[in-house]
Amino acid sequence: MTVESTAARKPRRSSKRTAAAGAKKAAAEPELVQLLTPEGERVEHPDYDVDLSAEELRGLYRDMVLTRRFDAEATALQRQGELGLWASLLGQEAAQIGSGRALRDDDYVFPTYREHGVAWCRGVDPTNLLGMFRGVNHGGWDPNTNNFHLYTIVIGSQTLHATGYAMGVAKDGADSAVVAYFGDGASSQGDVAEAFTFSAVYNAPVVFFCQNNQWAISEPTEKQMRVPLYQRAQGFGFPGVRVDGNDVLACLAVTKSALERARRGEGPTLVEAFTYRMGAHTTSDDPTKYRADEEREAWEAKDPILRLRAYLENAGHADAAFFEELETESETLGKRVREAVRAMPDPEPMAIFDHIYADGHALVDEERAQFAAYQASFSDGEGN
Amino acid sequence: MTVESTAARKPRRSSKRTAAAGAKKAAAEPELVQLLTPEGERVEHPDYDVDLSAEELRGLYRDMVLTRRFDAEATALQRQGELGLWASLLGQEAAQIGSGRALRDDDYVFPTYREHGVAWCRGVDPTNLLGMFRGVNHGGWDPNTNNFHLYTIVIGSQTLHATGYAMGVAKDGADSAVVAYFGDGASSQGDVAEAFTFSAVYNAPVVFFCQNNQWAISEPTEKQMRVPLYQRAQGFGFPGVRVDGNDVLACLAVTKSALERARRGEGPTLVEAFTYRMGAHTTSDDPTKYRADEEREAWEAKDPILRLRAYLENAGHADAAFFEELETESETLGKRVREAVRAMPDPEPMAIFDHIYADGHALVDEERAQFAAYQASFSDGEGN
Amino acid sequence: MAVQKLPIAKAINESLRKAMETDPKVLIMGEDVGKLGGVFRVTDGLFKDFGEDRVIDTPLAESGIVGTAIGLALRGYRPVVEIQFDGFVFPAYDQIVTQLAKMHARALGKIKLPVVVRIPYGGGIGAVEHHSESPETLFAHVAGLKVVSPSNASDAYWMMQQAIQCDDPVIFFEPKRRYWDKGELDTEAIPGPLHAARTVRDGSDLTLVAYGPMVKVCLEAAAAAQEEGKSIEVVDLRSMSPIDFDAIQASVERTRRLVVVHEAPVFYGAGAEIAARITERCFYHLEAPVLRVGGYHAPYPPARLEEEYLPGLDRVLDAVDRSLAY
Amino acid sequence: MAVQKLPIAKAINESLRKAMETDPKVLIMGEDVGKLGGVFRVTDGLFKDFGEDRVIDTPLAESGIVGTAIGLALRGYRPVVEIQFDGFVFPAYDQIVTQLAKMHARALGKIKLPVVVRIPYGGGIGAVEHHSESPETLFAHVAGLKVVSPSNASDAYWMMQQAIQCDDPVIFFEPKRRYWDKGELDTEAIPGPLHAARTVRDGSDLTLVAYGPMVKVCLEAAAAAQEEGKSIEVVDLRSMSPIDFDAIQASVERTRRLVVVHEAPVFYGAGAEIAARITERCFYHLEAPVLRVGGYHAPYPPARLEEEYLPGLDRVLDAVDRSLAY
Ligand SMILES: Cc1ncc(C[n+]2csc(CCOP(=O)(O)OP(=O)(O)O)c2C)c(N)n1
Ligand SMILES: Cc1ncc(C[n+]2csc(CCOP(=O)(O)OP(=O)(O)O)c2C)c(N)n1
Ligand SMILES: [Mg+2]
Ligand SMILES: [Mg+2]
Repeated sequence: MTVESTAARKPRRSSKRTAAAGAKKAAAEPELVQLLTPEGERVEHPDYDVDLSAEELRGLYRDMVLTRRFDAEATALQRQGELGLWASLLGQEAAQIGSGRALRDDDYVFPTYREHGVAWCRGVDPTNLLGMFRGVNHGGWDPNTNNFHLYTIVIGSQTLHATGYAMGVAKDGADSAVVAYFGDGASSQGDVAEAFTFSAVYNAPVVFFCQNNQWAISEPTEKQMRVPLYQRAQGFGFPGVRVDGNDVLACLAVTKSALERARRGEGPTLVEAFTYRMGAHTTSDDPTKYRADEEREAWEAKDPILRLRAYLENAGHADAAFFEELETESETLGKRVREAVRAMPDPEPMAIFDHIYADGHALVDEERAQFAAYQASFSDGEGN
Repeated sequence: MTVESTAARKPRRSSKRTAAAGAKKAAAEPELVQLLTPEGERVEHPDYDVDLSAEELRGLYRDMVLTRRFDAEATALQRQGELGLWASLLGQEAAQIGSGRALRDDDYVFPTYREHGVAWCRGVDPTNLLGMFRGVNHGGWDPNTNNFHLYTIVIGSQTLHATGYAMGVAKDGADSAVVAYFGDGASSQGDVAEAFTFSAVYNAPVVFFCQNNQWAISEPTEKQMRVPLYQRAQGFGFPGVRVDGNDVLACLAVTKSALERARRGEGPTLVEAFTYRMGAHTTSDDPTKYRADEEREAWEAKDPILRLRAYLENAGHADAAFFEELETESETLGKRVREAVRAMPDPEPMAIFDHIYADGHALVDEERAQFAAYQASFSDGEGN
Repeated sequence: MAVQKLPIAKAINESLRKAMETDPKVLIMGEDVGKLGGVFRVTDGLFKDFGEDRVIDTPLAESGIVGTAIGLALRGYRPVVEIQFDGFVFPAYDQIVTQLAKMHARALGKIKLPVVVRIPYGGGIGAVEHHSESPETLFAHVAGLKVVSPSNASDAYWMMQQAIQCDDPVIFFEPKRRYWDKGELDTEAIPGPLHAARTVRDGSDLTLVAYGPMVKVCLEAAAAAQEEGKSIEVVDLRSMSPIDFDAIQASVERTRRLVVVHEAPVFYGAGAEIAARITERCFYHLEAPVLRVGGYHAPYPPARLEEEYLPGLDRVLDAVDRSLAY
Repeated sequence: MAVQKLPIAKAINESLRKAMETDPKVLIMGEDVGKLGGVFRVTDGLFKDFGEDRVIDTPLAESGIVGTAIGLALRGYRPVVEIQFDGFVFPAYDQIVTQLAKMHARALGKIKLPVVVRIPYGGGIGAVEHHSESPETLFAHVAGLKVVSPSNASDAYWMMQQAIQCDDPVIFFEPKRRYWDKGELDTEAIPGPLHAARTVRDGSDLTLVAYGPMVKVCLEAAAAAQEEGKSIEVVDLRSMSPIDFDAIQASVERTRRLVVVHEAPVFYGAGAEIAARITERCFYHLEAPVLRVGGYHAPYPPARLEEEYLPGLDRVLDAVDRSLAY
């Protein structure tokens, strides 16, 4: 077997453009796959391309706008006390929509806690995502309805679940693929390395999609790695590629290519989407304690939504009516989410004892009964 | 920071020789560093060299012969029921003596359970290694006497201890280095990847020395990895190099170079010593269940001791008297080990309660007292 | 013939084979479970007959083994995972406790994880460190897991059948020093419930509760006590989560004395839970406090000390005497 | 001035600062412990004052954190490791249980590992999954570890001082929902032993034993019971390994009734160990079985249910009443 790395062999054409866009970091990232510059200029890449109709392009734009709108609404709901916490995806819309729209229905996704855009692409009702952040459940959707697993909070764990699932797909002789999302910080977890090993050894049809948003709460990527993450794949025997995570077209193209590779039975790929966490880690976090405003400001110039908008407008793929309608749709979505969250009932206390076991457990039955009696002792006014 | 891999950039000169030596695997291992062919021919390598006197060369030979003799004695002692278990290093003498002799006294070693040759180089009395295999203790030496940590059985764990220790060395401003030994099977453990990450991020002066003996009990390396292990280092941001693990000179040269790199403050290196487990995994194992004799036979032609002997003889670095004396010394060592093991007393039962805590623990005191009283109840003839 | 006499290891092997024949979704995973048949040969012959697609030699990474087993279960498989020895389960502990145990609840029941984690456990085989531990408490404390241990060949066979059929994760502790103990197995019998305790010897003066490897010791102790005219009842717990407290209570209400025996350290061990709950249930029945016999608060000692460390016949009888002396 | 009033989080912060000033070998390690000062700000300001060489933001890998801390301890350092939340300690469990706990014994005492593992634990802060667990049993069962938890600012300060000075590994559970509770701290006092329980309220009718976050609840329960004419003694356990059984015994011999309270699940929890041992020690003194109040055998529930899940005043009082009714 030989070492493959599509990324390592790339000419540096597209990266020059990134550099030209004024991003200081770009010089250090020569292999960044890009199809759309921060200015919205469509550029070629020797290995990756997408061929999308104007309608499809508008679709991607719409996805990103609505996802951002939803995300902003959730942040607001947290401030209003409706949610206990929110993990914003602000800035990562392209990475999520690009990769999410590369998927087929029969593919399976294992997200972290921040993949609201991917959830959107999978057709998960956004309000369903809010239950766990509101504190009414630990995951409010059926993973099998949209082939979108529950959010995993313990970082890195889900990469193994994805790998196992992909091993099962291969056993079934299906040509579906699996995507495991994770962050730059999570890449340090042993589980992720074990997932790389298992997927390589079993040639599992899985795509490891890392959103390198350059921060893990307060820790910059230098605390996790010494060389760009995508290079790690090669040492495990599969290709790694770094893509401009703020370029929805490149993310779509690169993910699609990795998925096709998986479908062809060629095994795993690591995609590193180079992006930026524009907001706080979560609503509990205060980034002013550890990072400079300038960094964030530099990344504003690379905004994933603005760049696609510029392209749509310049290429005449969308007119003012489209943007206006989308604005209305956004507001409707915001309103719907707001109302749905406010209407979300607290779970019944007895739910503490639900679904601990599928086949029952005597102690749970006993404790449930005791709890019910105890609760009843209050409502009877006989509480002692 | 840039990706470095000394190994990846090597010309393939030496590897051709390996191939010429008739090893079928060599074709797949083009980057194997070699200084001494299986036939005992001294060859050049563009990046690695050793300059040893005849005496030093004889010293390496002596180390390997005595280590093998000790190992054989231990295997025999296990068969005789004096040891509960033995993990033989047969075939791995060059990897262990070569790397072990590259060390300075102030360097620190974290072994697995098979590094009897390294222990020998560190000056640990071989009989001390046998206590845990006899079942009289879990590790019979003071790690700080010879800067040689206790054997670690749980595979991979010690790579993190080595990394932490190396971080401490760096904090102290010392120019010592640390070596973590581990096996091809252990390379799959998440801990090893985390050790790579920590050592890379903190630029710790540690050398990861993997003896790829191609088997992890019954599992061949294909069950652990898809590409040669040394390549993994590059993706973590430090160099990896594959060395002929049956070539004591190459192992010495490559380890020395990695140690010097560490001393210079350039951080970790992964050395993969490509070798072969000639015996069973341990005395409990039965390799006929899972591997073909032919494989083992092919590796006999690459024996690390025979090849150095051929070189010593051909180059006139050792005479018959040397080999004879060494034979006598071997027998003496064997006898000494045999006698020492047989004389090794069982621990006192009360030792169960020793050294559980450094600063004491009330429950241990209580249980110790109860146990003493219980034991006494028998010796008093009053046992009830 | 449905009734045969065979050792525990072989009974588990037969049970795995049966499960694999019955349900194509059953997989075997672990280190050396393939060609070698496992270091204890519990999976012997399965690789040959079912192939590498169903009997999977994994990379040496326990977290990876359990983590991918979870993924396979999500895809509809029923993995039976082997952890090579008790002391090597801890790298997988996070996946077991945080993912395997909780995913069904996290998904409000929409996910089921029928994963069996087999762990040969306990001492008495003269092994080196990490090969003789009894970590069952560390799993039984965790909601979402079921924890069982057979003490004989018939239970080994049937409990494994039931564990594999169970839609919950089951931690299946195999008493490794009893692997070679033979017992009768009727493969056409109708087994009792997986989590029911079983009275394996009737008695009236005191109840001994044990599970796994200690059942045999307790039976021997009961026999020895019999010679001294003491009638000891022995209950094989079989399940450490849930615990069949009703069965223990019923016994203790008759015998009025209880000694719990296990290899695991006494401190925070299963004996504590049983003592606490039975004392609450049988407060007015108990003539003596529930006594516990088990491991010390110490790392499992080197092999040459294990005879002293392991609770043996004499220590059980000592506790019986102390209880009867109340 | 030596006496000040400050919250628990700040008391730990002061204690860490003091230890770092006193001993240059003391290091702080963990995720976000540097510039951010930890997600609870317990290490606030230390990075600024001691620099990145002594306050180490680590890669996000808990096994790596504890594993390298062991290596640093072998080199002569005294690392104080922060695990960000209770539910994230499990990736480090293998290193803690198999290495940190056992290395001193393995080396026949020739190695000491003075490592403190700080774990903010318990619920009550409205957090998402994995941020509210009480896993202390899973550490207390393991020989080689010491396990403690302060309930107030003064203990937080002094117990941390003692934990860092201790030559054994100490798992230091910090009651996160009490981080902001203020208490008096005299930094010139002479502290009692690390592992001694403390009677925090005298009483004669019943003893409540609790630790960490539940001490406050028990004090409130005792106050409420007082109004009903019941005199409740409250013992702050402080140490879950070792347990100061002598102190509990002394109290129970007077009050003749015991209720143990903790957030951790009751099943196989600390209450079981205390009930079993105290029942054995005080068999003829107890008027009622030792009762336990704690978490259910369930994953910690979503935040909106934690009020119901956590043992509160009423559940403690309910147990007190049940005990007194015997
Ligand atoms: C095992 C584990 N340790 C610690 C945490 C606490 N934690 C939650 S998110 C986070 C940072 C993760 O960073 P990254 O992987 O880069 O993802 P991002 O949040 O940037 O999307 C940390 C430390 C956790 N969830 N799991
Ligand atoms: C965590 C863990 N899992 C399983 C084992 C059991 N075990 C002992 S040695 C071994 C094989 C190790 O192979 P390798 O790392 O290649 O080293 P080698 O024995 O070949 O020197 C296994 C699986 C262990 N010691 N630790
Ligand atoms: Mg990040
Ligand atoms: Mg090997």
